[in-house]
Amino acid sequence: MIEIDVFRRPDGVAVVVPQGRLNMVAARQMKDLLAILLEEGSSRIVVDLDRTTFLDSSGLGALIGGLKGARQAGGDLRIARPTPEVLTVFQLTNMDKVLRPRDDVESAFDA
Amino acid sequence: MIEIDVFRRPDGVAVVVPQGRLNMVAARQMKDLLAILLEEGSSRIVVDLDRTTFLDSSGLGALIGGLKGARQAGGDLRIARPTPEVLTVFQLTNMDKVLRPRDDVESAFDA
Amino acid sequence: MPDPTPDGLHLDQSMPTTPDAVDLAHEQLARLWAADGDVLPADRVRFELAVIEILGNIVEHAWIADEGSPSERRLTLALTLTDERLEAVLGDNGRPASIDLSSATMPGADAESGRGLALSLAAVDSLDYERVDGRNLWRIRCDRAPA
Amino acid sequence: MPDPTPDGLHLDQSMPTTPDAVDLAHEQLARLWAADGDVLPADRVRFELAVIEILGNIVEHAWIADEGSPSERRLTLALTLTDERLEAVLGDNGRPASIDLSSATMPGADAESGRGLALSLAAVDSLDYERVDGRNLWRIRCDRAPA
Ligand SMILES: Nc1ncnc2c1ncn2[C@@H]1O[C@H](COP(=O)(O)OP(=O)(O)O)[C@@H](O)[C@H]1O
Ligand SMILES: Nc1ncnc2c1ncn2[C@@H]1O[C@H](COP(=O)(O)OP(=O)(O)O)[C@@H](O)[C@H]1O
Repeated sequence: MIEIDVFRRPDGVAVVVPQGRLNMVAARQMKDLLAILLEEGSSRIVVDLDRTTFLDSSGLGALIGGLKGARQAGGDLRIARPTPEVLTVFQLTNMDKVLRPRDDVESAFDA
Repeated sequence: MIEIDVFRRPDGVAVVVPQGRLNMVAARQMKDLLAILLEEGSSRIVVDLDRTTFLDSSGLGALIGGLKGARQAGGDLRIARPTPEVLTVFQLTNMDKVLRPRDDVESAFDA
Repeated sequence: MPDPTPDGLHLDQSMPTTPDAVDLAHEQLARLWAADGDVLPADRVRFELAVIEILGNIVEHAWIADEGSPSERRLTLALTLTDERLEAVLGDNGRPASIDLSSATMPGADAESGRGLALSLAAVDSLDYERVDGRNLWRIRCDRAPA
Repeated sequence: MPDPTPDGLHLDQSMPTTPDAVDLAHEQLARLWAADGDVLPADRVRFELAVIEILGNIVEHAWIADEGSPSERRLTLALTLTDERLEAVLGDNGRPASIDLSSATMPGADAESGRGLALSLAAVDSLDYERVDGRNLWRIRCDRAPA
């Protein structure tokens, strides 16, 4: 029910694109994927949520885990283009201030 | 829920096209319309059922009433292009032999 | 543990006791088909036929014209869709129907009415009528063709 | 005359007691939205969130791993849609949940888990838990926004 694509940009930023529902089952995949990226030295990550149709607390947990890991490795994990479904979860859990979603994938690491 | 169009062909045949569901409510309309046609002297009638999405026993009754009236007036009422929904009703009521549906509106009065 | 309700989709709707009920029933059936795209057209057609015929009969025959207050008339339609079956229960508080379903037969080819019950019986796998607690209950069942 | 069932659409489904249940629940919800196109996106989202969270919790926490036979595990999902409300009842025969819903609060920003119940409570208008006849019943209610 989910496909997670990964692109590496010339500037070293990894762009992760989960497509579908980021729920219990997919959260495990997401967690593993982010761990591999960090192991490989990619600590600057953008998660593009433009095609994420559903997010639950376990998917959110995977994002927070990735954020913590990236910062520990001297990088960061940034969220771009959340759908209304995803934004609802950020707001209900008060994580919108912490995850600070960006409007754009390109410029997610600019500021 | 129904619209019934009527066309008059140069050869004098009236083509009646019920579009939608020919049920209890629409059957009354159909009956009235066929009565008016007969009164006006149009006793050769083709009912084109290509766009009739539903037929019930009252709609069927209206067709049979029209058929009887047309024959009494020296004409006939012919059925063309029944949808699968309509054909089911003809078959379940054994009326397919009596109403003898034609494949084509143009030639419905040829044989 | 009490038995859970069997898997399936149930649509309950109280209906007007006028011919408008017929259009509303078509809409309810459309919702059923929208919720499950797997019901074969042939099964849809025969089920829809019986539901509309029985409903039309209730609207036309269950209450004696001008007798009693129309506001006290009650009509409900309950539809159920499972993997195996389509079921409808129509309930009304009209007069008891003195009908022997086993003897409902198709009238002659000339008849302009009187085909509703025979057509319904021919269309579906079972059609039952019973009077329970002052209500008429009409039950319709179609076994779905294997896909 | 017995009270007729309130008007509405009901979907009953027995579920696997594994994470597969989550995808099946999304499918059931999709059938509900297909049957009635009038439910507002905001109402859909918050209802779906709570259903999936509570279901995920049952799958993860209601049965003690490797204890008892998996074939004896039972999980059901009943969805109801009326003009006023969305309702879900999740029933399972797992161990009683010793949970005080009134004290479920959002953990700190660093926490990677423990948000499910607080998120569900925040999303919907009511969430209740009770143990009845050896079953856990979780009831979720969303009042629909006026159109
Ligand atoms: N719900 C009902 N309540 C009372 N009488 C009914 C009901 N349904 C059918 N009937 C009786 O059975 C007869 C046959 O019904 P039907 O086969 O549907 O043909 P039609 O309605 O065209 O007469 C009706 O004319 C009516 O007298
Ligand atoms: N259905 C359940 N049965 C038993 N315990 C449960 C159930 N749901 C939740 N719990 C308990 O409540 C805790 C908090 O649940 P929740 O807020 O969903 O967070 P999480 O599932 O991420 O831990 C769970 O860790 C579990 O101990």
